[in-house]
Amino acid sequence: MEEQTKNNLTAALESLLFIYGEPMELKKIAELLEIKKEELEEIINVFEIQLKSDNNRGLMLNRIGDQIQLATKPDFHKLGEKIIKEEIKENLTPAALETLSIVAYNGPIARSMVDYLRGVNSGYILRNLLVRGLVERYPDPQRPYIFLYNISFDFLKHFGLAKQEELPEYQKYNNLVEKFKLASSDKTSLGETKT
Amino acid sequence: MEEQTKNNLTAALESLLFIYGEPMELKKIAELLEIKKEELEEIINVFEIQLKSDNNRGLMLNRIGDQIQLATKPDFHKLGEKIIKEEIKENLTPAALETLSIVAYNGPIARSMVDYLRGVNSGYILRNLLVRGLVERYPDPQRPYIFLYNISFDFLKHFGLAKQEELPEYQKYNNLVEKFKLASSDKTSLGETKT
Amino acid sequence: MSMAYELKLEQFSGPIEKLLELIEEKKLEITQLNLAQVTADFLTYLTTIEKRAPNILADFLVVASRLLLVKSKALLPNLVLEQEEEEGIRDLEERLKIYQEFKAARNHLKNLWQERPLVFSREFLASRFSYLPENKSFYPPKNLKPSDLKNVIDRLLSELQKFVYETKDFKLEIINLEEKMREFLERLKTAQTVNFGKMTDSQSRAEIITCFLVILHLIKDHLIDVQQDTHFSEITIEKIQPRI
Repeated sequence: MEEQTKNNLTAALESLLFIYGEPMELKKIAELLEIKKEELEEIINVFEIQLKSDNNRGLMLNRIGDQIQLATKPDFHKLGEKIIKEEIKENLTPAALETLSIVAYNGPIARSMVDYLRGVNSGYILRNLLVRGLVERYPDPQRPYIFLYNISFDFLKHFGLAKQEELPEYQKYNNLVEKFKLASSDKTSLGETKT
Repeated sequence: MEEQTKNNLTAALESLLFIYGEPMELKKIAELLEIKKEELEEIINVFEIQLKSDNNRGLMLNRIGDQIQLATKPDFHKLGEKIIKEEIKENLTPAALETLSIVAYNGPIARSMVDYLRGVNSGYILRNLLVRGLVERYPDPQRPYIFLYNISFDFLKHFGLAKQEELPEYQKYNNLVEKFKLASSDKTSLGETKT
Repeated sequence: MSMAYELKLEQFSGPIEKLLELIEEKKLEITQLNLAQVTADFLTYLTTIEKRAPNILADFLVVASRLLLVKSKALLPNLVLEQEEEEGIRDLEERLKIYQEFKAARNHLKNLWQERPLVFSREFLASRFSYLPENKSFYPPKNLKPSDLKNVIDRLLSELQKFVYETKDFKLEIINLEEKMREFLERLKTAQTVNFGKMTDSQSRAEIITCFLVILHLIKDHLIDVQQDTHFSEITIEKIQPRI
């Protein structure tokens, strides 16, 4: 293999694993990069050594059978725990509280609708609530690429409630939002993404 | 700074941004890495150049104001599209393009200034851009009742740019409006509200 | 206001952009004389806005009123405008020039814009589980009660409600335009002349705008004539006698 191509393929492999996040089959990677599995093995070897030997790099390659995954080096696991603790110990921000109340009163609800009601993109905040276990999500049975969000069972239990409908004045606020939903129904099908 | 420490800090920065995923405030990063903000700026510079100049690397560093995020290089967008299959097509209507270009070349910018340049109330369009995640806003540190609008990291992703200043002829058009802003500052100070 | 309506609104350029478009269509430079030349076109465009995007009409009228001043100056060379009016015209000219220069920046965006992102990032804590202490995954905020959630959603929805109804009210008033025009012509039938000041005295902003629009329409259709005898004096609206 030429030096130039090999470089580009290492970079391609890095960006692929970065986006995907989870362990990925070698067969699938070879397909996506449009190379043979032997070539891929060669590139993986080079990449693995680069990551390991370079003190500038904070990442490493995990191999599990026929799968590989990009992950942080063990040296930085403490750092990861620190971020999580920081994020979790903080009380909810006003924006998070707003998002949570919409999901609590109107879940299951698509992200685009939360965005519309709040007037601002809420992807990161929903993800944050998800990580904290306050909110759950599952794919919309009607629309395969869209997730629906709802308040988690754990959180309801924490409040001492058996179901969402026991939230104060649930019916009133739920109806109000349903009205807004109808008014905006033309648009929600347009710009939705799976998040 | 010693060479060894600097290496470790670059690696720590990489793993931190890798774990966090979303854009991260410099202040927060400096706290987590237990270094001063000036030291962090230095490390960011080194990291940014490394990523850009090394053809082995598939990642780049995006920056808006005091936030940074790790992302894939635009060269690999076809790979990204193959993995992330859902529809994330965003089109720009005439009013959105008009408003977005003012924000892109002149953000952070107050709404009153956008209104004044376009000659029309831009509240709805800005809200729509916020909902679509192409624009972000935050309270003006000098005038807490006024919001400043700027482009978002998602905006950069649609252009494959690492920062706002990489927009073509950025300086020229930024200066153009800056001059105008100064000349008209007495007029716009009248009708401003937080919207 | 529904989202569909917002989407429609997004199809309209602002008044400065529109005016620039009209000037450039005729391959003219930005001068007061040329502004006077496109005034009629701008007024025609107003009717589109009035029908399809009434909530940005007021802003188009601000520009229209300045254009009318430019036009009257062109028609009546002896007309002396107030300093404020002169400044308004200069400001319009200035903004148009900036806008014209800025247009290249807008075209850069248009050409480089990709419907699908070119760059991808990771989700927040994409590999969260490996870092969660004690493998727990439920971290409720302290001191949060169900009633807090209720208070938050109550405030949020009332803000949204305000946003929706403000627009609705405005639309209703504008829709009455044709009725207003008939009413106004009725009054002219009996009075022959009407004073603008009297007509718009102690009326709401929306009503003054409506009156102004009525007048613009009627001038355009050559049904009325507007006169101002001396500077600062009352504007008189007169019905044009149809030629038989």
